[in-house]
Amino acid sequence: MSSATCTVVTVRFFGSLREAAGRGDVNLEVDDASISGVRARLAGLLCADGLRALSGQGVRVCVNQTIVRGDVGLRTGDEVAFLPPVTGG
Amino acid sequence: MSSATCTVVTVRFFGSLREAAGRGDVNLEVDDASISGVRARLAGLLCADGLRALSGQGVRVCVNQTIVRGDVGLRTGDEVAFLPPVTGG
Amino acid sequence: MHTDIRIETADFDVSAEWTALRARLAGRAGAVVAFAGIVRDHAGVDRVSGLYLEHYPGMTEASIEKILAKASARWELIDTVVIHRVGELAPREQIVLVLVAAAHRPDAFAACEFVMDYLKTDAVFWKKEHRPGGDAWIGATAGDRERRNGWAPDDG
Amino acid sequence: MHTDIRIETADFDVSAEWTALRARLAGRAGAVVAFAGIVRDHAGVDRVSGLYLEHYPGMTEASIEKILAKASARWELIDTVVIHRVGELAPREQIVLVLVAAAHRPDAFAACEFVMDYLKTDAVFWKKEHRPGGDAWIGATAGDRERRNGWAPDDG
Repeated sequence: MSSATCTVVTVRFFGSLREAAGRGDVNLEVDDASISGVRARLAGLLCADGLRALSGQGVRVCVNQTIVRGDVGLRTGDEVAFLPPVTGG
Repeated sequence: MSSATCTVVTVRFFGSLREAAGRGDVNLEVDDASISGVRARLAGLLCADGLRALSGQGVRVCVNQTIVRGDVGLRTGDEVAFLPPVTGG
Repeated sequence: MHTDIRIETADFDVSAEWTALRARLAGRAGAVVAFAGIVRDHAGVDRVSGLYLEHYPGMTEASIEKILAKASARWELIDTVVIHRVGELAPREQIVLVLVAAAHRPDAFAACEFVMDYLKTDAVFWKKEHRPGGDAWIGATAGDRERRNGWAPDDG
Repeated sequence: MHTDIRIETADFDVSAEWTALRARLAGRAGAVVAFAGIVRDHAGVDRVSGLYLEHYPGMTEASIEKILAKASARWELIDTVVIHRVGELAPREQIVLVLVAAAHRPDAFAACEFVMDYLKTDAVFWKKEHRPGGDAWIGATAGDRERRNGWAPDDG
């Protein structure tokens, strides 16, 4: 893939998803600049369990620290994060 | 009055009643060893306003730090206290 | 339950009390709630230049013990401290400290607020406000009584 | 309203925070409520040997800001501080501190408890318990969600 047509995003995993993904973050070049494009790219990177965990119950997806629903487009430099259910206090 | 037939009690006044009575406490010799006997004795000691205040709304009477209702008998050494409405915090 | 009730003229040190309480706690305590009451410089529209607080030694402590016993009958508490000042207090000075430690957060919050609400209506203190127009002895308000009565025995 | 939100690895000093808050208060503050959460040595029947807390820098602070904004829209608050630790925590260590100052006691109590209830369900943290049988990521419980949802917009 040529860098001219590629979008480079950072993908971050937190909590149980970080453990399931076996890493905290990864830079990805995606041809399809969208959440679904990121998921497709991750399929070649993560084990089946890790990939399944990203679609688990209560998992939310953020782009640049804002929760997004459904599929959204991405630009180079965007940060995509997968958040399992939160709890503080 | 002879000390043989007299009961000596301490009477204490708190808050607004202390100010109305013009004193915090007083030792009283009472012939009638009861709350009503104490009130009768105080009539000769306090000004009219002070006396009236002792029967004001919400005023409670204690004997030896326990609230009593109505008239009760007293013994030498007892502590009678007049408490206006309380508030802490 | 560890209980500490103190009536003092001197100011209290929340830091020291907090540290001492934490040192007493074993691993089952999950929550500490502290309330401190502070003298305000006004009451409604009136400026207040200070407070005078009076107590009845012995009876006052007993009235607070009764409040803490009620609280510990309702909630699972591990440690409670009540420090109440008396004498002359200027605006911004601390009046009262209530510290409650419990295994669980809801118990600690409820008990601390319960103790404060009961202190307002049931603790044996008398309070005089110094105002520009003169001094005024103040009692528990209707609102205070409403809050206290809101703790019906069966709503906790 | 003064607001301070900090996510820290190091332990916090309740004494220092309390003292700093009091120094900021003017004469209209009548009530300070503090809540500290402490790591317990058990969760239900399970022994817990520690916690690991993780956050998302930026997003976590924003999630707490949103909670404090909700609280200050509901109650008249003067000063709020939230300090939340992350990283490895042993039993008896402090996790979280919420400080609320207000003119009146009911506001301070309600807001502090509200903030804690929302931190449990809405703040962006992840929590792993170390247990003898292995580690477990834990989420907000049904009870936590119930408490949070109990703060319906119209019941305050």
